[in-house]
Amino acid sequence: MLVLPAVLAVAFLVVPLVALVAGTPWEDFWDRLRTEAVRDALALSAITSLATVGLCVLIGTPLSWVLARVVFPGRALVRALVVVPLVLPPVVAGVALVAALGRTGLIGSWLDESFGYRIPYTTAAVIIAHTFVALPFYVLAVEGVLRSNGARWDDVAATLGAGRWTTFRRVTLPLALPGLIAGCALAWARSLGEFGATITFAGNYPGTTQTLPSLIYSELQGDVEVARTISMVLLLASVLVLAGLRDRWLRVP
Amino acid sequence: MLVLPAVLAVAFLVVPLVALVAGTPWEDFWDRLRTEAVRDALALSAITSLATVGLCVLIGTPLSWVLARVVFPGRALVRALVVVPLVLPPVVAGVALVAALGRTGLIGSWLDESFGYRIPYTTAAVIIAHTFVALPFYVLAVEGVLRSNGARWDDVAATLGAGRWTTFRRVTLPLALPGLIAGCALAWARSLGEFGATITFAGNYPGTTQTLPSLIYSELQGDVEVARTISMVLLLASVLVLAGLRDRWLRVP
Amino acid sequence: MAGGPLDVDVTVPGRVRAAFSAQPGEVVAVLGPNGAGKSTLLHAVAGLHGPVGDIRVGDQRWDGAARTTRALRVRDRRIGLAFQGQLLFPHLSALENVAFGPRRRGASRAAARRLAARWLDRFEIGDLAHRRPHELSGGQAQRVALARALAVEPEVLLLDEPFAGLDVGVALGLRRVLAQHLRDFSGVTLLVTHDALDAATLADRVLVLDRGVIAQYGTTAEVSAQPLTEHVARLAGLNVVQETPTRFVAFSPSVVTVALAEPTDSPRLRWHGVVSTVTRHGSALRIAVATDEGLDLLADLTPEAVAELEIADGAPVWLAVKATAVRRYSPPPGAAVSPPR
Amino acid sequence: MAGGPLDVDVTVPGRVRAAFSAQPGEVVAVLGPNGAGKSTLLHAVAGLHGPVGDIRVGDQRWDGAARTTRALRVRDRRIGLAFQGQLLFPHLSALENVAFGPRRRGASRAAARRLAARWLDRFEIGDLAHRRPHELSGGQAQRVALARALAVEPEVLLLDEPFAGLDVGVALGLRRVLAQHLRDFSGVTLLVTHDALDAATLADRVLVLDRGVIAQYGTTAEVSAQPLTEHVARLAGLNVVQETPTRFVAFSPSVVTVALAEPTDSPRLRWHGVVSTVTRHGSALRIAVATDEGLDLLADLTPEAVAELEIADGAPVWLAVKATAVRRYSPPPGAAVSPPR
Amino acid sequence: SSEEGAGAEAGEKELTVLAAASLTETFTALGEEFEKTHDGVDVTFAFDSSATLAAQAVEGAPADVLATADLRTMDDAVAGGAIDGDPQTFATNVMTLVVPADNPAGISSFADLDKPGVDYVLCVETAPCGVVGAALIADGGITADPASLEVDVKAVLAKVASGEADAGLVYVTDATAAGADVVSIEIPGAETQLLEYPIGVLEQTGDDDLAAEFIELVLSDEGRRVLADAGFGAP
Ligand SMILES: Nc1ncnc2c1ncn2[C@@H]1O[C@H](COP(=O)(O)OP(=O)(O)OP(=O)(O)O)[C@@H](O)[C@H]1O
Ligand SMILES: Nc1ncnc2c1ncn2[C@@H]1O[C@H](COP(=O)(O)OP(=O)(O)OP(=O)(O)O)[C@@H](O)[C@H]1O
Ligand SMILES: [Mg+2]
Ligand SMILES: [Mg+2]
Repeated sequence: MLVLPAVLAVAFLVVPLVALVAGTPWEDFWDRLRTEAVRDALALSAITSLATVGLCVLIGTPLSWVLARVVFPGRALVRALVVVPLVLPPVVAGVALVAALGRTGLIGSWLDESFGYRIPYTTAAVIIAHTFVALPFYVLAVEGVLRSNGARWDDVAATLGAGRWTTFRRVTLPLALPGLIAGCALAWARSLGEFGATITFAGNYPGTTQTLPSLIYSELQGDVEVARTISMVLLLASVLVLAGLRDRWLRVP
Repeated sequence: MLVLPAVLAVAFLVVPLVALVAGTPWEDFWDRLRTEAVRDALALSAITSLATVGLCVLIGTPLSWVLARVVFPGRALVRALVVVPLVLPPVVAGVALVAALGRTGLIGSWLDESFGYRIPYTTAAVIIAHTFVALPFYVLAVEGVLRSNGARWDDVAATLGAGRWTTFRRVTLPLALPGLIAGCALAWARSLGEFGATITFAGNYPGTTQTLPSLIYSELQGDVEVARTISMVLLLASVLVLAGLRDRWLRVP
Repeated sequence: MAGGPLDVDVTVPGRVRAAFSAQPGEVVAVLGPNGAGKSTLLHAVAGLHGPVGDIRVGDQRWDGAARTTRALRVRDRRIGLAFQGQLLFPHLSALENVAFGPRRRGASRAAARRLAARWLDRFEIGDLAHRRPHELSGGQAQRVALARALAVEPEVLLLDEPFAGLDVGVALGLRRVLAQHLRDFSGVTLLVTHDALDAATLADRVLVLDRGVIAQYGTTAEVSAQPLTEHVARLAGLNVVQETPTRFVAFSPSVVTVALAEPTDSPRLRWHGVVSTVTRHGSALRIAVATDEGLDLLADLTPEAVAELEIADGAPVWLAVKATAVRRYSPPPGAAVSPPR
Repeated sequence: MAGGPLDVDVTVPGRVRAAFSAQPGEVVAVLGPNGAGKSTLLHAVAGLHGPVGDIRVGDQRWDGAARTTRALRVRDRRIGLAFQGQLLFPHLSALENVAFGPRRRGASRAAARRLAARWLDRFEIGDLAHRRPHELSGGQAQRVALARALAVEPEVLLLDEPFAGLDVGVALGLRRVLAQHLRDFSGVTLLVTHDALDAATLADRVLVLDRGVIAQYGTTAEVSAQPLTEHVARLAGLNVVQETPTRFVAFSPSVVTVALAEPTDSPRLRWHGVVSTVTRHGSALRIAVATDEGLDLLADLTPEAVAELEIADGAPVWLAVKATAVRRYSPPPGAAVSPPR
Repeated sequence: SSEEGAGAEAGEKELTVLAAASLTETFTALGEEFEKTHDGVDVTFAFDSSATLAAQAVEGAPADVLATADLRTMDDAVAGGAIDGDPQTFATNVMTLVVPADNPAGISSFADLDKPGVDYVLCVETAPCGVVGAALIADGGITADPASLEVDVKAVLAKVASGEADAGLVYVTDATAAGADVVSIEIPGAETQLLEYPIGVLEQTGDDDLAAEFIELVLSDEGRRVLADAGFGAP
C-alpha cells in the first residue's frame, strides 16, 4: 500500500532525469565545460546559492519561529504574504524586485540618492533575487516542523530560567534540526536552479550575475548541446551534495 | 534577538510585493482581466495546481514515509535523486520531460506507437510538468516532519496490532499533519507559479495548456501592464488561499 | 535569594481554585485523588497557565489579579519544577539536562556541569551522566528530572510525585537526600504525592485538594488525625464517616468489630455491607467492606478470626464500633468542606 | 486464542539476559531495582527490540534464535502492552486510544468503541472518554493506558508499573478490577511493579531481575520468605544478610534488638552502625541503620524505647539478633545469584 | 558607465552590448572582430529576449549598446529615455516554415499545415514573431489551430528540431542556425512581412565613441557579410 506509490513517485522523478542523462552528448563533455563562461558561472552559482542558504537560515529561522510560536493579530495574513513569492512566476518576482530595489524603485531610488548605491546588476542583486524566491520555501518547511514539534519543551526550558533566545538556540532549534536541514536543502536547490528573477533583476553578465541556470538559458538560445552539458553539471553537483547529507543530521534522538 | 530578523525577513519579502502592487495600473484592472484568455488561464491554473497537489499527496506522502522510515541500501542516493528536479532550471526540467515523455522520448515514443497516445499539448502534460517540479518540494518538507516526529508512536501502534498501512494512516499521518499542510502549500504554490517546464513540455495554448504564469510570460513580451494585472490575480488568489489556512490544521494537540 | 513566605490565591477555570499561604522553609504536601488539580496548582504557581490570580513570594509579586500588575514571566520566577512524566530534553544528556538550569541562572559552563554531576552522584546515577533520556530506564529518568529541579537553587520548589517509579531502595535513599536538602532549604516546597509516608516524613503541612478546591489545609498531625476527605482518611489508614455536614467521625480499622449477625448490643455506630477485598496488613488481615450506605470501610482482623468467620470476598457482614473508640470533630470554620464521596 | 505457556530465552545486549517459562493463566510479577531491565524484558517479548532469542507462546513461535525462523512481527503478536510512561496517542481521545487495539484486531467501529467505553467505565473515567491525553491528569492517563492494553484481548499481557501515579483509592479499586480480570485471563501476564502489595495480591510467581539477569524466580511465597536480593528483602519487609556466597540469613525488623553499648551476651549476629532514618511503621517506629560493613538494616522499636534510648539520625548503635529468630537458606542450585549489593 | 560592468580591469576598456537572443552567433563573431581591431577593449554581451533587454536598458543596466529584434521594443527603450540619438536598422529577417529532418507528417508545402493530424506551432502573438506568424497563417488561408503558441522563436525551433511538433514558423536565420536538424519550406508571401533589427547607443554609456564604433562595425560591409552568412537580409 505504501511502497508501491513510493516506487511510482521515484520512477516519475527519476525517469526524466535518466532520459536527460541519456540524451546528453558525453563525448565532448569536458571540452564543452572548459570555457571561462562555465567556470565563472559555476563559481558564481556556488557562492550565491550558499550565501542564499546562509541568509535564509539567518532571517528565515526567526521568521518561522515567530509564525509558529508567537500569537499576534494578523498572523495568518503575514504567513500568507510571506509565501506569495512562491507563486509568482520568477519573472514577475524579478519585476517586483525591480519595482522595489531598482534604480527607480521604492527603496532603490532612495538608496541611489542617499548613498549612491545601486543594487541591480551586481552579485548582491543575484543573492537578493535568490533569497527572495528561496526564503518562502525555507520558512514554510521550518514552520511546519516547529509546529508539529509543539511548544512543550519551550515551557520546560522557561521553568529552568531560559529566555526566549536561549530556549530557541538550545532547545527549539536542536529539536527541529531535521526540518531545518530539509529547509536548507529546499532553499539551496531553489537558489541553484533560479534564473527568471535573477535575469530580470540582476541581468545576465558573465562573471558578476550570470549563474549556471542563466548560462544554460543563454546557451539554449544558441548551442543546445552545451546547455545540456551544463545542466549535467548542475545535476551532478546537486546529487553529490544531497546524497552527502548524513542520516545523522536528519534525526532527533 | 528573534523578532528583529523576523521583521527584517517579512520586510524583505513583502516590500517587493508592495512595490509590485503599487506599480500595478489599477484603473482598468477589471477591463484587462475581462478577456477569455485570462478566464481560461485562471480556470486551468486552478485545476492543474489542485490536481498537482492531489498527485503529490498521493504518491509523495508514501515516498516521504519510505525515505524517513524504511532503511534500505542506497537511501541517501534515492533521497538525493528525488530532490534533483528542484535544482534543474524549469526549462531544463521541461527538456528532461520531453526526453522521457515527448513524442520521440524514451517512454513517450513507446506510448505513441503502442497506444497512439501523445502526452504533449494536453492538460495532462501540464499536470505532469507541475508534479515533476512540485513533488520534490513536497517530499522534502514531509520527510523533514516525519523524521523530526520520530517512530515512537509507530511502535506503539504495532503493539496494538496495527499494520504498516493502518499505522501510517491513523498515527503517522495525523501526527505529521502540520508538515503535510506545509508540504501541500509548497507544492501548490510551486505549481501555481510554474511555467518554464510547462511551456517547454506541454506548450502554451489557451484553454488546454496556457496557465496563468504562461499567460503572464507571454504578455510580458507584449503588454507589460496586462502582465502586471494578471500577476495581481495570482498574488491575490494565493494570499486568500494561504491566509485561509486555519491555525487548527497547523497544530498537533 | 532567600525565598520569603508564599501567598497563593489562584484560579485555573474548570480545574483548580485555591488560596493558601506557607511560611519560608515549610514543606507542604499536596494530596488528593487523581484529577483533583494537584499538577495544575503547581503549574499555575510556576506561571505555565499564564496569569491566574495572586501569587506572592516574600515581597516579590509573581502574579497579580489586578490588571495593573503584570505577571512575572515563567523564566523569571525562581522555581524548581519536577514535572510529572519527567519531560527531560530528548537531545541533551542526563548531565546536560541537569546543568541546563544552573547555566541559565548564571553559572559558568564548568560550574554548572560540576553541580549537575554532584546531583547525579547524590542520586546514584553519576555513571549515567552521558546518557540521553531515551537510553535511561523509567526510574533513572525520574531521578534525573528530580535532580534537574533541585539543581537550580530556586525560591519555590514544586515537586510533582518525585518518587513515582522509583524502586523501594532508591526511594528510601532519595527521601533521605531530599529530607536533608529540604531541611537546609529556605523557600517553600510544594510536594505532590500519593504516598502517606512522604507526607509524614517530609512535610510540615498538608494541603488536601478535592475536585479542584482545597478540602483541608493544616499541619500533618492535624490532618492525619482529623481527615475531612475519604482520600486522606485512606492515606492516614483511618475510617472517616460524615455524620452531619459539619460533623465527622474517625476511627482506626483495628477498633472495628466484624460479625455475621446483626449486633444485639446495638452500638450506635454500625453498618451492614459486603466484603470487597481481604489483604495482608502487617501481621493482621485487613478487610474492606462496601456498606449499604455506599461507604468504604476497613477493618483489621487476626487471621484466626477471618478463618473462623469464614470471611471471603462477597460475604455479607456487620461492622460495629464502640462509641468510646471514635474521635468526633468538626472542620475549622471557613474551611471549604467537600464531604467524603 | 487461548494463550499457551510462555517460554522465553532472550538477550538484549548490555541490558537484559533472561530465560524463564510461565504456565497459562499465571501472573508473573517482575521485580527489581531501577535499571534492572524490567521494561527491556517486556519490550523484548513484545518484539520491539527486534529478534532477541527464543520466544514461544503455546505452539506459536514468536521469535527463534535460529537464523531459519523469522521473528513474528510486533503487530502479529497478540500482546497487551501498557508502557511505562503511557505513550497515549496525542491526537486521539481517551476512547479512541482504547478502541484503537480492538479495531485493529477486527472489531467493528461501533463494537470497538463500546468495548473501550466499558473499560473506561470500569476504571472510573468514563466521563473523560472524549478528552485528548494532554487534557488528562497523570493518573487519568495512566488508567487510559492500562485500559488500552487490556482491551485488545491479548495472549500475553505485559503491564509495566500499571499502578504508577494512581491515588490510593483508585489503585485499590483497580487492583480489584485487575485481579478479577486476571482470574479469567487464560494467558500469561508479566507485571512489572515496585510495590510488594501488587506482587502479593496479584501474582502467582515472582521473577527478580538484578542488573540484567534473573536473580530469583519462584512462587510469591517462596521468594518473599527467602529473598536472595536486598531489593526483594526490602519489598518483603525483611533484613537479608549474605553470610557466604551461597548462604543467606533473613529476619524480620521486629526481632532486632537495639542497644547503645556492645551486647555482652554475644549473639553471633550483631552489627555496629549509625542510624540513618527513623520512620513510623504502623504503631511502631522503624529505624534504618547503616552498618560499618556497608549493610542497610532495619529494626522496629516501640516509641517508648526510641525515646528512652534517645535514638536520632546519626546516633551510633548496636544491632543484635538471636540465632533462633533467623531463617537460614541457600539459593536453589542453578539460580543466578546476585549478592545483595 | 561601462566601468560598472563586469570585471573591468585597470587600463582596459570594456564595451557591453545588450542584444536580442537571435543575434547570439553573429554578434559574438562581430565582438571578436571588434576586439581584434581595438586593442585593450573587452566586449561583453548579454543576450536575452528583446523585451527583457529593453526593460533593463530603461532600468539603467550598465551597458553601451542595445540591439533588438523588432522596432516596438526599441521604441519602448527610446520612449523610456534609454537611447542616445536615433536607432538605426541594421538587418532584416523573414519567416519560413520548418519541419523536422525526418518530416514525420510528410509536409511539403505551407498549405499542408491544414492536413488533419498535423501539430504545428507558432509564436504567441505578444512576441514579434507571433504577429508576423499569425498574419502569414491568415494570409495563407490556414484554418487549423496551432498545437501551441510558443513564447519565442527559439522555443518553436526547439519543438520542431526535437520532433515534438510536425512543423513551425521560424525566421530564416533560425533555420540556418539549426542546420540539418530541420528542413525549410518557403512560405508564399513571407517577404511582405519583414522583421527589422534596430541598434542604438545607450544613454548610460560611458564611452559614446566606442559604442558608435561598434555600431559602425555592425553596419559595415564586414558586419553585413557576417549577418548575411547567418541568413539575415539587408536593411
Ligand atoms: N488541558 C486540559 N483541559 C481541560 N481539562 C484538563 C486539562 N488538563 C487537565 N485537565 C483536568 O483538570 C483536572 C486536574 O488535573 P491535574 O493534572 O491537575 O490533576 P492531578 O491532581 O495532578 O491528578 P494526578 O494525581 O492524576 O496527577 C483533571 O480532572 C483533568 O482531567
Ligand atoms: N537505548 C538504550 N541504550 C542503552 N542502554 C539503555 C537504553 N535504554 C535503557 N538502557 C539501560 O538498560 C537498563 C535497563 O533498562 P530498563 O528500562 O529495562 O530498566 P527497568 O528495570 O525498567 O527500570 P525502571 O524500574 O527504572 O523502569 C538500564 O540500565 C538503562 O539505563
Ligand atoms: Mg498530576
Ligand atoms: Mg522500566
